[in-house]
Amino acid sequence: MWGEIVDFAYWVVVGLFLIGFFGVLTDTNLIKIAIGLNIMEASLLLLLVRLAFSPGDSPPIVSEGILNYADPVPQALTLTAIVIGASTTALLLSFIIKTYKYYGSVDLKEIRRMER
Amino acid sequence: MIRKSVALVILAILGLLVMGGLAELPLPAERMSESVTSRHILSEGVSDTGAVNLVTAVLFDYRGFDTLGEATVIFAAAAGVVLLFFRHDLPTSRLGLSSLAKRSIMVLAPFVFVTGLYIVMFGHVTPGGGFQGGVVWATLTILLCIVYGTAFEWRFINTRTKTLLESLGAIAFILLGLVGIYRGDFFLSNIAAGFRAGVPGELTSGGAIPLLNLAIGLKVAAGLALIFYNMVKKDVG
Amino acid sequence: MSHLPVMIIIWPLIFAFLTPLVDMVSLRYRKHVVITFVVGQLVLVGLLIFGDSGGTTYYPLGGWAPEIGIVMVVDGLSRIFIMLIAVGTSLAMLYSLADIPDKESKYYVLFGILIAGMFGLVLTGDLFNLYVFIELTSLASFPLVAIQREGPAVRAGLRYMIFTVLSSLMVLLSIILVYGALGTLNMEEIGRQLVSIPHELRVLILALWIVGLGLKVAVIPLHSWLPPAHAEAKSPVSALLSGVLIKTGLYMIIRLPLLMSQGKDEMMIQFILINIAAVTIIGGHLLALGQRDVKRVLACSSIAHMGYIVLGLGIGSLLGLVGTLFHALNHMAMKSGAFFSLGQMVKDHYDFDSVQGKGRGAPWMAAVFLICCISLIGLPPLGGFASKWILGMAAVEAGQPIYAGVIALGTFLSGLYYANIFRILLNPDVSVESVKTRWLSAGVVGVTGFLCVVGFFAATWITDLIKIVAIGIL
Amino acid sequence: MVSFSFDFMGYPLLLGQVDGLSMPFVVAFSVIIVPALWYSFAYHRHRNQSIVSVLFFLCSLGTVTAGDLLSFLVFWEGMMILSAILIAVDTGRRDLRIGYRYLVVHVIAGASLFLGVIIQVSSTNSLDLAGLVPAALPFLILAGVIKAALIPFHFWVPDAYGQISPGIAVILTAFTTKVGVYAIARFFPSLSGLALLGATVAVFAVVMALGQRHLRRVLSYHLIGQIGYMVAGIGALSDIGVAAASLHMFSGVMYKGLLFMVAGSVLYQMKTDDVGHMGGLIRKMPLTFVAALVGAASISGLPPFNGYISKTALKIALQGDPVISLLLTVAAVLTAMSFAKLLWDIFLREKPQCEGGEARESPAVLLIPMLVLAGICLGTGIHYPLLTDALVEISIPPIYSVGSLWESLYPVLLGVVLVPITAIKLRHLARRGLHDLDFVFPRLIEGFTQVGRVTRNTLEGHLQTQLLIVTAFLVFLIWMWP
Amino acid sequence: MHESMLTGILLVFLLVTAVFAVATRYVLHAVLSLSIFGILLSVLFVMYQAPDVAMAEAVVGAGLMTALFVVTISKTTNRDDSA
Repeated sequence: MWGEIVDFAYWVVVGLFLIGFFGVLTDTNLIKIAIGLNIMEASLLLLLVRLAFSPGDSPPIVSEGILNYADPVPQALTLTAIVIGASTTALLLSFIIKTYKYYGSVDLKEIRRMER
Repeated sequence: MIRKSVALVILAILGLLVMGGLAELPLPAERMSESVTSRHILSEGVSDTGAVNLVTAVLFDYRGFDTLGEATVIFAAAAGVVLLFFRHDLPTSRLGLSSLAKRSIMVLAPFVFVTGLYIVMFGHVTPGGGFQGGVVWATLTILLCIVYGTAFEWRFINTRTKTLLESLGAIAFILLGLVGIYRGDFFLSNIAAGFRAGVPGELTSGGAIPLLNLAIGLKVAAGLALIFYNMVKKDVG
Repeated sequence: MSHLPVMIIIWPLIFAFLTPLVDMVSLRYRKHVVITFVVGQLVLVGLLIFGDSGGTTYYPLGGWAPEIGIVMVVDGLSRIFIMLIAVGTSLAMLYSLADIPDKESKYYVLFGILIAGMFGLVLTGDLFNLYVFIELTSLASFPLVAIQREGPAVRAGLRYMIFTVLSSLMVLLSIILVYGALGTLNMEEIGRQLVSIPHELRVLILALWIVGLGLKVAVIPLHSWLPPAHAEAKSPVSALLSGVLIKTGLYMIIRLPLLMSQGKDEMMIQFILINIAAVTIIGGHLLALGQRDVKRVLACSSIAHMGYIVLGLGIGSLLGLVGTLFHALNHMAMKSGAFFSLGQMVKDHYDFDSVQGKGRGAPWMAAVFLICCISLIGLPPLGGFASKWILGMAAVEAGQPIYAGVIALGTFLSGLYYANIFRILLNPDVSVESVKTRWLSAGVVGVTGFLCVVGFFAATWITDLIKIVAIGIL
Repeated sequence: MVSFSFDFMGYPLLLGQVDGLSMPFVVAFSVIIVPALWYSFAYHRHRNQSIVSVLFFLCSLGTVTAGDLLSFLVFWEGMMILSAILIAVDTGRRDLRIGYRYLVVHVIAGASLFLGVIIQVSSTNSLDLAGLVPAALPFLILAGVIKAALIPFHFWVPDAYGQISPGIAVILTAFTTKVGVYAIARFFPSLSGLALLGATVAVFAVVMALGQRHLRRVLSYHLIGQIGYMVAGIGALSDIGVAAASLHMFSGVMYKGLLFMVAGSVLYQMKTDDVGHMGGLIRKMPLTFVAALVGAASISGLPPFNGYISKTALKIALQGDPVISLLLTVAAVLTAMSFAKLLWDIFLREKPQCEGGEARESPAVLLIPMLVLAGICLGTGIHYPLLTDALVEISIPPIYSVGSLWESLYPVLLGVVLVPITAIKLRHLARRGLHDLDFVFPRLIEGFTQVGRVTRNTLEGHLQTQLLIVTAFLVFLIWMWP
Repeated sequence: MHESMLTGILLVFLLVTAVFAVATRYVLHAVLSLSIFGILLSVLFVMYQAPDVAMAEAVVGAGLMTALFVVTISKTTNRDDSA
């Protein structure tokens, strides 16, 4: 099943994904949840860029005398993913500010108690 | 406490399973060799679109529809934030930082603006493009907000101009796309729709890509500035 | 070469981008802009569906070949969903003209972007473009849920957002893995080559698709964001979310896991879907039975009805798919009708105590609400029965009568809580002053009631249409 | 009967198919609707209510004349919705809980019929009514038993008909349970033990009737008793069993309608339903007393009335098994006893302090339908070939022979004689009142709502617990993938 | 060989900052750690020959996100404890 593990980077991608996920699952502070989600997105970006790169490539700017380039398509996808991640986080943070305005706290436990 | 340990166990298993899947991915070089898309773009990218920077070529020509969708994502996020903080504009009258900071920022601001312009306009030649340049402009407005206080920023670029810029940028993008249809080709066609490819490496090369870059740059800058301004302003509602 | 597929997506975008500019001029033009937009949208969709012959048409964006650029695919399945989205969103848009104050200009911007996103979802033939449109629809729907800007609405929006961002992450991971393995993003190409991916990776991708898209369809283990989100939102938004947005999740479940997997994988997916559906039907109805708030009851009944719809997929036969698509259409009409008429009867608080007797305030609205609820329970003279009949038949013909039993149990349970709602709405002891409804919203409510009735009497014609499409897909 | 077919998703629907079995039902429904509608409109003066009643009548006609399973199901559930609306919009009474419980019971019947029809249609791939697949039978039986209010599922009749206003009771009693009998006769007449079940229902219902204080609850239990007779008839092994049962159905519809109208007029005058507070009404309401007398006589099977005709036909059909006929005679005795007591308490007994003082004869507009129905009972009794030949074509020996006359007279005499003997016991029993298992059904609904509340607490937990469930589900999915 | 060693070190630092961002109790420290994370990620993208993405990540990840997070923190702490 494990074949040859291509590179340490894949381990880091999975590690970051788990760390972010752990933050989202266990932290009761909403901002920490936003940070967790951000870390998970970053891990996916890293995976995408890592898939585009193979050792000895050069950046996908066409110039004479260079034969193998990094794959431009995943890098374009990463750009789009970065911007989508940014806007999602911006909206999430404004939701958090709004929740604080109505519930006076950013902690999920207190919000639940407030709601009861 | 139990939730932490349960989460740890489940995430560990998830990590193992995902790692198992990742391990079966082919090597990037091997995948690139037999993938039709990247082989075509790498070989005929420059001749097709006239842009040297292949990432921007992919972003604004081969997969231009993605970029339109994604620009709308920023538009939606900005609209969402404005909707959430929907109170009449009330800029906080914070005085901003010390006069030293204000003086230095006044010197620095034009250079930041020009850098942003450079990134936007030369997107198809050097690394960069509409998004990165737009975000640089947005950070410029954020800088002004922090240093001079939101009151100054409100007078300098008030929200009406920001909304105007944002909408105009978006509509410009769509109009450039419709030119493709008008010229008988498909939506968002570039060279095939009669835009001049020009000499690769020059500023004027790349057909509609620089124009698209500019439209996206304006849009992203206005959108993110709007988001930041609405999040910062004192929420009366 | 008709540019219809692109124009259908661009038209709502133009509306969304122009609305802020029009509002800068003055708010009086809101009604005219919205009505021209809705008319334009219906014309475009009509042209696309009834214009050319059946078959699949491709629209390469930017003129690039399918495996290089992005291509749009219009086949039978997307035609049905385009019709569903067009009707659902037009009704919701017209209804919100009367329900949402005109100064909320960003509401209409987000509404337009949501419509564009849904059309894009259904039309695109490219995997990453599908992800961008998923992101677009989600981002546009979060603030719409929290438009009331009170505590519970914002909290519901936040909960909805965290769940959906998680689902988008899963979908994005699966797309990256697909590109990493196959090197292409064109969905038809992926459909052909998915089998060639090694077992462990393919299982991961399919599982991520099922859970990621399952979160959008709100089947039982992945449902808990739906009741607060659809209950706290205003009536047009909850009608739009319950009636239309969940169905786009269904479209993606058909398009991605189901159509792209073959042999053992497809059997496994159908096994998973049919069992999730059974749990969702019973769980959804029981959830609705335990609620103390009318809109939450309707939201939980949406979960149960998504169970019925996914059940048809799980059965996997031709009749099952016909039942799924027909029930999706029916549910859109019934649920939007229920939310619209409820919105006219009760204006603000929807919990059981403050809703006592409100039904007698607007008798005509109560009548349409009755029609929609009877159709939702699945009683004969209305559309809900027709699609449940097909699903039951499909379940028994596929050799699993137990799932027909689940449908019958569902009918009984939903009878329980809808009868309870009527007992509360028509409570004779509470004196209620009659509520005046504007002609536009009354018209919209009337149309939804009519759609419920048409669902039954025109059932033969509709199912033949769907059967042609379903044969094309399987 | 108009008969046209309408194609629904590939299956031809045949409406208006009248055959031997459904002819008596159609005739009975068409005859009873005129006086019932007249009485209901006169009683309530509520235009919408009458419109819904007409629709309800048409739906029940559609059910009885449905040529195939699907239209049968469509009209069956259409009847259910309309009757629920009828109860909900019932102006006479303020409480919707009755309508809620009524609807829930019938939704169970509807759902099980839906399941039975689906299994039947998908296995035989055709919609015709004959040739039932054993797999579909239990669900059809459940639907028929609930609708016809046989033993375990009879509690909704006293609960609903005992409390809704008479105007609506007259309409509902005439059609709902009779459609149940039609379903039993159509789908599973040859079910073993049906006759025994019918007989026990007849006896059980009449015993319960004796223990009730409220007039309408007594009549509801008698309604169940009569259904028991019909089911016993259907279950009888002889060929004329079903014909005798439909004969009894026809006469039952007539005199049950009459008795409910009498109860309605008494309630209209006395404003109360409690038999204990009535007495001496014979002087105030002579014509109503005459109608009551005709009704009571018909139901106990006294000679000149149609009850006697159908009861004798049933006796002939049930000659085969002595146990059933014995049970039916016991039931006849008890019925006679119960009605004798009723007539005595309400009309003949002198009760000085009862507040019957200002009761006047019921208005003419209410009396006319009562007297019409009394006339029908008498007419069909005397001119019985009208019934036995035109309706159901069964040849039976001369009805008015001495043997059969005595056969039906002695239980009535026995019943009447028993009333004074057990008067004290009866009064004590009436005061305490026999409680049926009415409490079962509200508890059932409460149980379901409780389960709903428990599901809600478990499935709508804390945000992060739900997120954990989602991740666990993903891990489970990947792990158990073959 | 040296740059694969460098990417290795960067990856390790990436993990460290991520763990610190999630583990720490103080939100402000977590946000700062997040912005370091963003910069490290941007440098890593440069190492992986993706300059466009590196620039975008630098500006958005390190610049904009940090600004937004700090604004959120300032607006969600009641005025009495901060200056």
